[in-house]
Amino acid sequence: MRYSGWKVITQGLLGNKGWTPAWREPAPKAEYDAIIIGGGGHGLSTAYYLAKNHGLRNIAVLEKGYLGGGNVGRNTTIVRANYFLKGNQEFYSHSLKLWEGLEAELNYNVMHSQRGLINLFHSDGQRDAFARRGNSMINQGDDAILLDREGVREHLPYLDFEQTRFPIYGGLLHPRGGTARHDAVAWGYARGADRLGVDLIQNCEVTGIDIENGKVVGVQTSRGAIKAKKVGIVVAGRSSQVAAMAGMRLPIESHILQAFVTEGLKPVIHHVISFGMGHFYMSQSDKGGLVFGGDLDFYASYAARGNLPMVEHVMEAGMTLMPMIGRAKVLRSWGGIMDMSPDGSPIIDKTHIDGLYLDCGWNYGGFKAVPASGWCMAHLMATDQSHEVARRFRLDRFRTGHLLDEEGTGSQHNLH
Amino acid sequence: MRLTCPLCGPRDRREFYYYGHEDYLQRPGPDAGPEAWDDHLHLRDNIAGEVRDLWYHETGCAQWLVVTRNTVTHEILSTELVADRKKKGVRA
Amino acid sequence: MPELIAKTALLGKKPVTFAGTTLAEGDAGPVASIALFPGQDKAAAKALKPLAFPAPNSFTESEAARLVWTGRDQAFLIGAEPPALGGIAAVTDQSGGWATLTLTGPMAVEALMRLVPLDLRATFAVGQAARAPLGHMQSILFRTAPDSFTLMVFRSMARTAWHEIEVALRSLAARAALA
Amino acid sequence: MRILGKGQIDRNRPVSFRFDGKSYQGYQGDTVASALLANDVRLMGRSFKYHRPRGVLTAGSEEPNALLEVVGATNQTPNVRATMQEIFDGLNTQSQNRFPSLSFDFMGVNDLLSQFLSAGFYYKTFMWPRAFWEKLYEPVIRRAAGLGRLSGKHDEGHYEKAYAFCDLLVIGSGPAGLAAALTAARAGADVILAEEDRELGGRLLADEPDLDGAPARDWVSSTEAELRSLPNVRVMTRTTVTGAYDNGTFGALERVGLHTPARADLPRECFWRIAAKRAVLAAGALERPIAFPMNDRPGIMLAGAVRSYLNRWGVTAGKRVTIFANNDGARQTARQLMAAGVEVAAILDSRTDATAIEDCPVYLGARVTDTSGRLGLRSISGAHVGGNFQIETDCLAMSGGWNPTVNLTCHLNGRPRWNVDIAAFVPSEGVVPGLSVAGSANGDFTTHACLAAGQAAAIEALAEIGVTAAAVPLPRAEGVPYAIQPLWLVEGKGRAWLDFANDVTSKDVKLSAQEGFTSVEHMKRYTTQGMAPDQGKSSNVAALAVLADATGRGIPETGTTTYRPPFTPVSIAAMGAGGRAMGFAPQRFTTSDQASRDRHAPMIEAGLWYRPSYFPKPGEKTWRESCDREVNMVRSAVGVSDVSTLGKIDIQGKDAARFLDLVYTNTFSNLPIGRVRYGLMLREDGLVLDDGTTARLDENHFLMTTTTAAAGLVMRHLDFIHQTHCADWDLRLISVTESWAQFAVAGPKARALLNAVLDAPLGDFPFMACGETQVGGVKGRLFRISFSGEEGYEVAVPSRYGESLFRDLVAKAEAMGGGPYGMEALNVLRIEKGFITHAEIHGRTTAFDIGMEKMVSPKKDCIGKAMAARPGMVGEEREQLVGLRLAQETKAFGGAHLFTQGAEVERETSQGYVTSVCWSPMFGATLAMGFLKNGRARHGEKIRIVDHLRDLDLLAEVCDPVFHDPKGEKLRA
Repeated sequence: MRYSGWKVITQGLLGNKGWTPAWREPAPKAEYDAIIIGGGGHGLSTAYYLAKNHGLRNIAVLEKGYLGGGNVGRNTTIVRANYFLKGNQEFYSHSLKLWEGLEAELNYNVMHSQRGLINLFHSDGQRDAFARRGNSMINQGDDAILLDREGVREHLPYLDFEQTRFPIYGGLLHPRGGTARHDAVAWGYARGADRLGVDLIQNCEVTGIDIENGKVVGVQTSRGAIKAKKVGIVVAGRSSQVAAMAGMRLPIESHILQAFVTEGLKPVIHHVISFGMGHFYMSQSDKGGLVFGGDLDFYASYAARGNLPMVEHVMEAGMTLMPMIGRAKVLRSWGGIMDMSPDGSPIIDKTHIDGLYLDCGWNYGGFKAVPASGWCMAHLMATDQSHEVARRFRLDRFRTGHLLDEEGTGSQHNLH
Repeated sequence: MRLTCPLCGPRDRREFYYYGHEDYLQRPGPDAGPEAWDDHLHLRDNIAGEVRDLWYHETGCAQWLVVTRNTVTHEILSTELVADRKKKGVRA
Repeated sequence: MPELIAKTALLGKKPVTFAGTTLAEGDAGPVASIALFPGQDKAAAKALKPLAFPAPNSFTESEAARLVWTGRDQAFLIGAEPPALGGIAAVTDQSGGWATLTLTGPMAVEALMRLVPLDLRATFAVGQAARAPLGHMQSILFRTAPDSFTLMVFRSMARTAWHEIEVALRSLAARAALA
Repeated sequence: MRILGKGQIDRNRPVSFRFDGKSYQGYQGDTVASALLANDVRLMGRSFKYHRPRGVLTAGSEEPNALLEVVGATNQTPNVRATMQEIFDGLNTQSQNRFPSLSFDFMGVNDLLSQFLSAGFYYKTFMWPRAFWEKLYEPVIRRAAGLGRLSGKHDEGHYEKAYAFCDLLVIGSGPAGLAAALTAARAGADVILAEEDRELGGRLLADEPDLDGAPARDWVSSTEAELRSLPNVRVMTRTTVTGAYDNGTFGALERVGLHTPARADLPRECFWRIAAKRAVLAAGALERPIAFPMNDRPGIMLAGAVRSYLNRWGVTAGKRVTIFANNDGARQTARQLMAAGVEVAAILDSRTDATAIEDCPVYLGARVTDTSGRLGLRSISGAHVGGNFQIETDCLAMSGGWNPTVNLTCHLNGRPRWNVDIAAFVPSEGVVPGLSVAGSANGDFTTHACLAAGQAAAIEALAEIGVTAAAVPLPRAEGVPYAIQPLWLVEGKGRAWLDFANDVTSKDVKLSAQEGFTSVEHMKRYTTQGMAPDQGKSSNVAALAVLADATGRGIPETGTTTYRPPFTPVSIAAMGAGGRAMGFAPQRFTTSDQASRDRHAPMIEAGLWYRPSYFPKPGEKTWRESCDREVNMVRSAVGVSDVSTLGKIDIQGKDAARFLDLVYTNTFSNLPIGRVRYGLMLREDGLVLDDGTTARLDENHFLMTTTTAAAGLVMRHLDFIHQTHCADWDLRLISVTESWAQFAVAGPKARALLNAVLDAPLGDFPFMACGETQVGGVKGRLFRISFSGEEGYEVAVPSRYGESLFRDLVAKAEAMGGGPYGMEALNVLRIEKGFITHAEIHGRTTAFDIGMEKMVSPKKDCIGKAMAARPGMVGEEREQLVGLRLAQETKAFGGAHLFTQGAEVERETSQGYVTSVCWSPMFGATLAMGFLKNGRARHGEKIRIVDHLRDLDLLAEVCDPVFHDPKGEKLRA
C-alpha cells in the first residue's frame, strides 16, 4: 500500500478501515540466501539494500525481540555528517545523502528534520579543532559554518553567555545536521524490505552459528535451524555474544548510554546543540519533549539502564549552558547498550569465516549511520568486497594501527 | 551504584573512575608480538554476566581496584586492591 | 632583600555563620605527606612516636599534631614538622597546597551531607577521617568534635569549596526559617 | 462546591490565588485543583493532540489533564499538576496549550479532523514536496504539539541536592507505609519515611476508614507525632521517590519551596540521593479509568479522586454525581457523598451480580454509552439489561479498578506479573535487590491487609540487616474484600479515550494492531500511548487489554511496556542543582590570580584553571598589541609567567628511577642529580600521552612535571602502572601541583632578575640544571628550563608565598624593561621555538609524527613501545610535524587543511592540517605548525593552505618547526 496525504484523507473518510499491515509475519523458511541477524535499524537497512541494490530476494532478518527494539528505538535521534578523519568522513557523508532521500525512497515519513546542528566550543584550541573538522566536512562536499560568539547568540540567544562555567567562544554550525523520528526509520526500512520480499522474523533468537570447513552454513534459532549461504551479524549492543557463537573475540566492550526526554513543551529549541565541555547535547522533538543526553555511564554493562552520577552530570551541564531549561521536567530516562570499539569507529568487514560478515562497533553514533551502514553491509555481503566509503572500517585495524580515533582518547573502549 | 573500597568502605559510584576489563593487568612482554598486544589492549570477552574489571578510587584513596560484578544485574560481588593481588596469590 | 609574605588560600576570609553553624578558614600549619615504603611499618611506628600511624579512615593526635590517614600506607602529618624518616617513608611537603576549612555547629553534618556522599552522622565519629569528594572536588575531611569538622581541599579550589558550603548553610537556614 | 464540616483545610486561613487572570479564594491546605473545584471551575486544560477541553481526573501526581503554568516574577513553570500545586497567597497560574483562551481554542479544530489524525498518520504523509517538511509541515506540527511554555529566560530559582543514608527507606505513608515505618522506628532502626503528599496518611486520608473505631486520621496523627519525636526517624513529606538505582540507591525529589512565595536562599526543590540498606515500597495503587465513548469531558473523574476531594478538601466535584464502576470500591464513593449531603444521581455497576444497597438508583450490568457537555459534563447516556437511559449529571465518578504502583520495581528492568484476581499487574519479587513491596502496591487492597503487610515487610527487611524488630500493636481495620470484574472498554460510536494526556483512543490501539504493530512496544510507539507526562499511569493496562483483545491474545501473553525513572517528572534544575553558572566545575585559581587581575589581565580557562591571557598596558587597544609587546619583552629583556598550573608529581624511592624508565620512552636512570631532562610519555597504545620535564633532586627523589591539561590523567596513569605492574617496588608518588607556586623567568635578563630576587646570587647553573634555592627568606627550587627559547628559569616556592614572589618578580622585571606575560605571548614564544602543546599531541600523534621516534630508547621496554611499532603508526603515510611560514599577516587559520599546489581540494587530496598559528613579531611573519603527509621530506616546498571556514587560501613554505634559535644557543647562554 502506497502512503500519501490523499490516502490519509480517503482512509479517514472510510473510518481508517482499509489500512493494511506494514509488514507480513512470515514463518521462517528452511533456507535463505542471506540471513541478517538483528532486526534493528542497521539490520533492516542491510536487508532492504541487499534486496533493492543487489537483487537478492531470499533474505531473512532474524530478530530476537520486536523490530526496531534496540538502539534505533532508544536514542537521541541525531543525524549529522561532521567527522574529520578520512574513513569516517566519506561514510557519514554518504549516509546523510541517503537520509535526504529516505522519505521518497521508503515512502515513509521518517521526519528527517535538517534543522541545523551546532557544536559549541569553549577555547581557542577547541575552535581550531572544530575548524579542522569543518574544513574536512567542506573538503568532503558537506556543509559547515564557523560561528563566533555573536553568531552563536543569533541562533541560540537563550544560552548563558554571561556566567556559564566554560564561556562560549563560538560554534561549528552544520546546517544539514538535524534529527529524525527514530522508530519510523526502523519501520520504514522494515516495510520497505518486506515489500521487496524480505522475511522479517520477530521473536526469533539466534542461539548458534553453524560453520562447516571454515564456511558458514546456517544458524540455530529459538524457532529451529535455518540454513543460509551468508550470514551478517548486525546486532550492535550484543555483537560480542553473537560473534562468540562463531568463536570470535571482538574489540568491543558494551557500555550504557543514558538519554532523557522531558515533558512536552511549546517550541523553544530549534537546533541540535552540543556542548563541547560538558558532554551534553539537546534537541526538541516534534512532539515538544526536550531530548538530551551526555556521556556513557563508563562501566561495562548490559543492563540498558544507568545510574545517578551521569544523570546528574548531564543535568548540571544543561544548567550551566542553558539555564532556561531548568523548569522543564524530565519525564523518562533510559539506557542503550553501546558497542564501544577501541577507536570509537565502527567495523564493517568480513570475518575469517567464509560467508560470515560483521557490522558492529557503532559506539554511540549508530543512528545516523543506519542508511549507509545497511548500504555498505549489503554491498559487502553481496560482493564480498568492502564498499568504497566503508573500506577503512577494517576489523584488523587495531592490530595494524590504522586507527580512526576522532576523540583521540586511545584504546580504552569507554572513552569514545 | 555503590562499590566497597577495601580501604575506604562503601562508596558511591561517583567516586570511581572506570578503566576496563582486567585484561589490562596482563601486560605482554615487549616482544610478545602484535597478536598478544592486540589481545591485551583491544579484544574482549565482553561477557553479559560476571566480569572482573578495573576501577580507580579517584576521589578517595587513589587505589586501583579489581571489581567482580555482574554486567547484567549490576550486582557487585567483590572488590580487592590491585596492589594486593600478588600478595594474595591472585594471578598476576 | 624583602621577606616573602605567606598567605592562606582564602587570604584570611572572615568566618560566616548561618543557623548557628560557622564556616571558617583554618591554618593547618605545616602539612607533610608521610608515605611508608614497603615493609617499613615498624620503623615508622617508632620514628613517629608519640603519634601512632592511623588506621584507614581515622586520625591520631598528640598535642597540636595530627596524623590523618589519606591513603594506602599514607598519612598527612598536620601541625608539626615531620621527623627524620629517611628510607622509612617518602616525606613530601604539602603545606599550603591544601586549604583548610572548619565547619562547626548544629548544621555542620547536614550541610556537609549536601556535598559529601558519605554518612557523616553519628557513625562518622570524632576521630574519623575520610578522603571523599566535596561536590566535584577531592577533599580530606575529619571530625574533630561532635559538631565540628575540618576539611582540606586543594588550595586552588578553596573559593569554590567555601562557596558551596556557604550555599548549603544558607539553604539550611532558609529551610529552618520556613518550619 | 465546598461541603461544610468536611475536609482538612484550614478554614481560618483563606488564601487567594489566580487562574487565567481571575482571582479565586481557597484555604490553606488546598491544591489548585481542589480550590478550583470548590469554586465550581471544572475546565482546567486542553488535551495534547485534539485540544479537547479537559478537567481534573485525579487527585494526585498521576494527573494527565489538569496541567497548568505557574507564573513567577521572572520565570514560569510549565506542566504543573493542578492536583499537586498547593495554593498560597499570590500564586498565579494559567492554563496552557490553548489559543487564545481555555474556553475558546482555535486548535480545537483538530478535534473535528480527528478521523484524519489517526495513530501514525504523520508517517504516511507530509512527504511532498521534500523541502516543505522543515519549512511548513514541521513548524505547524511543532506549534500545535507541546504543552506548556518555558519562559526562555534563565531559571534563577535556587535548587539543592543532598545525600541521605538509612537502614530502611519506606516509600509511601498510607497504612502499609506507616505500619512499616512505625515498626522499624520502634526497633531503633535508622528510618526514612518518604511521602509524596504534603501530609502523611495516603488513602487513609482520602477514604477515611475507621481504625480502632475512630477516624483513620486520629491514628495517622498519633503515629506521625511518634515518628517525628524519634531521633532515628526522618519523616520527609512532599518528597517523591523518583527512581530505584543500583545497590540500594534511590533518587527522591523534595518540593521544598513550591508551596510558598519564593524566599531568598530557600530551595525550590531538593534532589536526594538516598542510600538505603533496605527499602519497603508502600506506594499504594492508582485507580484506572474506563474507556467509554466520550469519556474525557471535564467532570468525569476517578471515583477515588472524588472521595479525596470530599474527605481531604471538603469539596464535591459536582452537585449531582453519577458513579460508574466495575468494583466495590467505588460504591463507597456514593455512600460517602450521600452522607455528606451530595446528590448521587445513580450508580452504574458493570457487574450483573453486584448488590444494590445504596439509597439511590443502582443499575447493574450497566454501561455509560455516551456523554454530553461541551466544556463540562452535562449528561450521560447509559445502558443496562433494562434498556437505555439518560441522566443529567455534572460529575461522573468512574472506577475501572486499581493498579498497584509497581513503577519503582521496574526501574532495574524487573517485569511485573499479571494477577487475575485483581485484574492488574503486581510486582515480581526480588526485582530490586533489598526492596520489598507491601500493601496495595503489592495488590492487597484492604486497609487491614495493608497494615499487616507493612509491618511484616519491615520486620523481614530489618532481619536481613541484623536488626530485630518486634510487631507493634496495629489498629483494627475492616477487611472488606475487593471484588472486580474487568471492564476496559465500552464499545460505542464515540471515541473512547485510553490515554487522556496523549489523546489515544481505543480506535488508535486497534488501528495499530490492524497495521501490524502488535507488539506492545510497537503499539506504544505507534500510538504514543503511555508517553505523555503521566507515562501511562492510568492508561497502560487498559490499552494493553484493548491490544490483547484486538490481537486475540491474553494480557499476560501480550506483555507490558516497562516503567523507567523518574516515577514523576523531575525538573532538570533539581537534578542539575549546583550546576548553574560557575557551579558546573570547580574553579581553580593560581596564587598570582589577584595580582594578574590587578593588572587588568583578561583571564581565560585552562582546564579548570584561570590563567592571564595578556597584561594590557595603557594605550593598547587590542590583544595583539599587548601580545606583541610581551613577546618582544621576553626576547629582548625578561618576562615573568605563572606556570604553577603544570602538573607536578613528587616521586621517591629506591625504584623511582627504574619507574621513570618504564613510564618514559627515554632513560632517566642515568640522569645526574641536580639535572632536568625532557621526557616523552606514551599511552600503552603507542600514542603520545604527554610530555614534560623531570628533575632529579636526589638519588631517589624526582620531580616530574606534566602539561596542565594532562596533570590528572598522568597521575592516574602513574598510579595504575605502579599498582598493577610494580606495587612491590620501593616507590611513592604524590601530586605536589598545589604545593608549589612556580614562575617562569625568561629572556636575556632572566639571570639578572633572578639575582635580584634570590637571597644569594646564582652561580654556575647550566641549562637543564636544578637545585634548591632561597628566595625572600624562603626555601625554594630553581630549574633552568625554557619554554620560550630564551635563557629561562623556573623558580618555585611553597604556594603560600606565591603571590608575594610573583608581585616581587614582576615589579623587579618591570624595572629592567620586562614584565609579566600571558598565555597569548607564551603561545607565540613556543611556536617560534617549535615546542608542541596539546594542539599537536592531541591523542592521535605518535612519537614518529613529532619527530621524536629516536627518543624511544631501543635499550629498554617502556609503556607504549610495542604498540608504537605497529605499521599504521610510522612511515611515509603518516602526517608529520612541520613548520609553516608566511610572509604576510592573516586571520588565524588553525584547523585549515594543507594541499599540494595544483591539486584538487577534496577529502583525499588533503595532505594535512594546521595545528597552531601565530603572528611572530620577531620574524615579522606568520608562523604555524601543522601535520603534513611525509612532511619532514618536504621542507622548502610551497604548500597551499585552504581554510574554507574563514575564507582563506594561502601559500606557505614548509620548514622545520623550530624557527627560533634552532641550535639552542640562547637556551644555553
